[in-house]
Amino acid sequence: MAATVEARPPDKYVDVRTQELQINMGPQHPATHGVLRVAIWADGEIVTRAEPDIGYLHRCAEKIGESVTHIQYVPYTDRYDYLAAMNNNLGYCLAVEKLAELEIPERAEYVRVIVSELNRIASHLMAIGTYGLDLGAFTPFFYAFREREEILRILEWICGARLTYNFIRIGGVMRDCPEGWLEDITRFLDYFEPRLEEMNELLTHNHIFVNRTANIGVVSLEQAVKYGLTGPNLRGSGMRWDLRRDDPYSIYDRFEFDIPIGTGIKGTVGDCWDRYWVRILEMGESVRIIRQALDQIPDGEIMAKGVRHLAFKCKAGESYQAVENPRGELGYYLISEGGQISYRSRIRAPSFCHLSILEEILPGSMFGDAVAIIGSIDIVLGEVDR
Amino acid sequence: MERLVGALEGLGESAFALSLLMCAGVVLGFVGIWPLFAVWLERKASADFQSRLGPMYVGGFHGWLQTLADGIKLAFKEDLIPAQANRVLFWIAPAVAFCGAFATMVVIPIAQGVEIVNLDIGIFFILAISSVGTIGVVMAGWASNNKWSLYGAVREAAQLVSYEIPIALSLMIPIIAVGNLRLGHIVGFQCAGPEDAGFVYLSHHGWLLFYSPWTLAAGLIYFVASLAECKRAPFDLPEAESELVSGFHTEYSGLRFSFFFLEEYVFMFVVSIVGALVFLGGWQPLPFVSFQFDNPLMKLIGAGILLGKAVFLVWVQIWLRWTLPRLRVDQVMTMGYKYLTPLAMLTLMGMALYQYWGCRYIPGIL
Amino acid sequence: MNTQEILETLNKDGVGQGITLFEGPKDPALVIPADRLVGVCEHLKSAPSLQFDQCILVTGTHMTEIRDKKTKEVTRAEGIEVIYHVRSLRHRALVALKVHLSLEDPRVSSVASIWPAADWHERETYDMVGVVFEGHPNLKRILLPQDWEGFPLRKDYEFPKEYRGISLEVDPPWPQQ
Amino acid sequence: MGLYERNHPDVMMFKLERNLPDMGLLRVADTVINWGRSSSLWPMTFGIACCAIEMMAVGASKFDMDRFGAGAFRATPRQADLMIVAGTVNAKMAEVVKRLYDQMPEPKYVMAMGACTVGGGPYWKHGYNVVKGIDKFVPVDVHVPGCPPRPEAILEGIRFLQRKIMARRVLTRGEHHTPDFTGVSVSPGTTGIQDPQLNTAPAVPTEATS
Repeated sequence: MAATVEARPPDKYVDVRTQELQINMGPQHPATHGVLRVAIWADGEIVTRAEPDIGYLHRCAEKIGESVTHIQYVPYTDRYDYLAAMNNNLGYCLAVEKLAELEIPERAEYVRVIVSELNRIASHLMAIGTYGLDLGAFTPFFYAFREREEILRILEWICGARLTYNFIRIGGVMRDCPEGWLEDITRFLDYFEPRLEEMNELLTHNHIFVNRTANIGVVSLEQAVKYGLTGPNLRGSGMRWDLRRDDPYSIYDRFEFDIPIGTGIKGTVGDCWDRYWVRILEMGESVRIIRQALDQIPDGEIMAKGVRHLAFKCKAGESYQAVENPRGELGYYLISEGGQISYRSRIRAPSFCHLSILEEILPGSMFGDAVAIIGSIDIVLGEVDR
Repeated sequence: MERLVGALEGLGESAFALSLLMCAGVVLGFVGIWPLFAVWLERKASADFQSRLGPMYVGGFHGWLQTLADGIKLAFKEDLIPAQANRVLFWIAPAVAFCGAFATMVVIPIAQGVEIVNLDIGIFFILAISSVGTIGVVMAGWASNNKWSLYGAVREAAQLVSYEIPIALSLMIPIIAVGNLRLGHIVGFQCAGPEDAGFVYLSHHGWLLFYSPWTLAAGLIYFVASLAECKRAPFDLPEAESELVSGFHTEYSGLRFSFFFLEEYVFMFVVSIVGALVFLGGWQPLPFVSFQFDNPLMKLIGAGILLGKAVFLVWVQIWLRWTLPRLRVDQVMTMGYKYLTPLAMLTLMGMALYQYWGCRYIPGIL
Repeated sequence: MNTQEILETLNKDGVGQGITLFEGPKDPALVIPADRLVGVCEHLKSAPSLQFDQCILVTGTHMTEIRDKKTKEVTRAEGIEVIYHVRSLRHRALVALKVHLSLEDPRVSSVASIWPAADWHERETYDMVGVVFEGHPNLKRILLPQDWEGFPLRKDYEFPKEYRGISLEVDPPWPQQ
Repeated sequence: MGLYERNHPDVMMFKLERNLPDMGLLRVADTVINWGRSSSLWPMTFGIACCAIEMMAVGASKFDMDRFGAGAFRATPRQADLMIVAGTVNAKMAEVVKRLYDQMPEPKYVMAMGACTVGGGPYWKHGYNVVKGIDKFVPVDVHVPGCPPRPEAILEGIRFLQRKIMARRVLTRGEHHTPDFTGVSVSPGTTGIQDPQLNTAPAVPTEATS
């Protein structure tokens, strides 16, 4: 702890001053999930201070938001949280639709829910896979990716892209479900549920994994609320808060699903394992939602009437619309003065808020734990830096 | 080697030097070829665990030349030395690390009576020389002038020091039974039979792993500790990729890096073959039924069996690496000092008492 | 609990002086005088009937001048608007607080001590729009490099040509005449 | 950079390179070296944005870049041969990318993956902060367009790079058109944390205990 001894004559005493080691972790580091940079001050293996440095992927999202038309901006939203592009599309489209007062056809709403929940599963798979990678378990990552590829195949089938979909459009969705698509989702869900068990056996209840994550990086509920944590990170700290239930958007109020929270099964409430476990359980809940949506999906139009895509104009006004992204509360705050272009488009990115808690929870942990903690809050740098 | 010297007696005084060179050539050749196979095995095995294919195209059949291509590439890659690194230490560190691993090969008998040096302190020699590699790693970490490397080196030093104890203690346990440090004698003990035994016979003691509960425990302790000695997962902290970028060899490139690479795989082989010799009966294929391995053909078969056992143990190491997450550094220490070392001491004591109270006088009993 | 009710509660608690209700076409907001922001925010957080414990978003917007097309009267003065979105998890309510600042000297007290989540949001607002948050523990650029010039989200921002020797301009893919 | 010495004298290899006459045996040696280099392109674990996810997908089960010998992702630039610049490079990141490129030992290859690295991509017009194409500061061997490119496209890029390497001369004299970017300097500077020790040369670990 940087115990500085008063300077003494060097010929009589051995100088035993110790010094904190300053380490620069990132932007190119295997465990930073992109281009996050964390400056770490460490006393041996113990982290004494940490300072995240972001902005290495700043891509001018908000400037572009006020420079291009609403329709043109939808593809950009894909690229902010590129692991959950559908959810981002949904958030932005809902925000614009709220301003434009559009009525969305039933079928489009159901397709939106199905694709967003599929994408949520894909995103959580990625989160737990890379989390395993952070802790040195390589194989779960590949298994997660194998399952994720199946989801990508389904999404690719309906919209032609693997990662950046631009599928949910203002006023509805891009196109109707292809023949056999809905049945294929059912097939996938039947395949996927046992795989979740496999993942639990391989990683979740692995003794080493539990030892590495339980009681590590504990975020108390008070801290979580203070630092604006949302999504699985807030739920991992024991708060039953989900915008899908607490501020329902789209048609989420029609589905029955549980909101899993961290209960400290393996350690303390709000530790890394709880956050991880919430994600695993949420995938199961998403499967439930998709199954219900597949049962209920009606026939009909997929695009609202009267949306002229080439000259889509919004009414003047300002509105904040939040959706439950896989990572937390994704909000779009739009100020429109009428016309095709927003006056201001502000994005509330969940990962941005989550990162700010690192300064609070990293100190005192060991170096290996620091990696585990950064992995457990599941950040996407595209969203942090925008 | 003595026999080789004898065979080359006609050459006069240079016979010793020549046989030395030949032995060195054999060891080096093996050390050069083994990693080619081991790395390929590791890549293919890991691919299999991860539902991938692994190298497929290089060299045609299932990428069997993949490692050779890697080697050529590494050999012809620029050799960077960071400007602020300690040049001398940086230069010799890989060599020291590598020597530590491959010098142990000289005492390993590959078949009955086929070894380079039949050293009377065989196991001690292996334990002592294999620790030299650690010095190389620490030198590399220190000389690189990189904080990640330094972390890796310090972790390596701490880990190796703590795991030397259980590994040495667990090797003492079979020695209590055998009463000899020569590796050849240890195998001989495991296939000792009646004087007038035929080609196939029931051995008195069987494999040392099944000799007594204490040796079984010792075998397991040895395996776990040897994982830590080879820096293999779940103890791969010195080069923990997601934490320390590449650990102690972060600054190494090209050929020098490949030396660390070779060292790791050669050392994996060494601990595996020692395990096979000491606990798994060496070249004896079955636990309690022994064969006479005295003619050259049988010796060749025996060598094949021994290599097979060693490769199997290496494969188990690979299997564990691609399955388990990594331990944290304090957990590694806890494991070493709180569990493995006391356990090894307890086992040692148990074995000593077991031997003392008569079990050694009842031949053939477990 | 909607914005109107929150304003009534604030008035009832005696901290509502100067706060007006902004009623746009969509979301309403509370317009708070810049010098009273911290007091109101503290009350919003601590009062048991309010308990706005989570700061969701801090937005800075450069509002350009708008004149009526016919009368040429200024209907909206040029300035910077800082909008705080605050959520009460207990009461499931979301409220937007607006502060109007001048463009020349956009200064407002920081609320990072009340809601630590606002820390990074305020830094970003400073980075993008140039609002100075007084009393902020660590006010410096967060997304852009420290030596970046200008505030990109101002409407009059001009894109830089290069940064530290790297051109930020587009090379046209076609040969230039 | 001044931090890392290039072409150190004890690397005889680089003295020999491209200076030997065009002889049959040396041409064979060239082929063998090129074969080794092209069959073992170790990429660096270095993802920036969306493309990084596709890069990971290429390494993962379905596509498996390891089939071509290019699957051994190395975390340190010192051991990597191929830098896949996967994602938008902005002004703050450019310095880091250039530095990583400088840290890689020769021979090194760069793949510009995705529209952003090829020419700014969707950010070419309003991205005040985005470098429109990484070939402004590092030499690029393969451009793989797409936003993000499909994994098949990356595999094709790898195959393309392998063919390109096979056509090179290593020891013998031959035509070379390697762009020289040594003059392009991205001045290293503080980008976030104002701490000289973190941003410039790594501190000598011995100084504290000496």
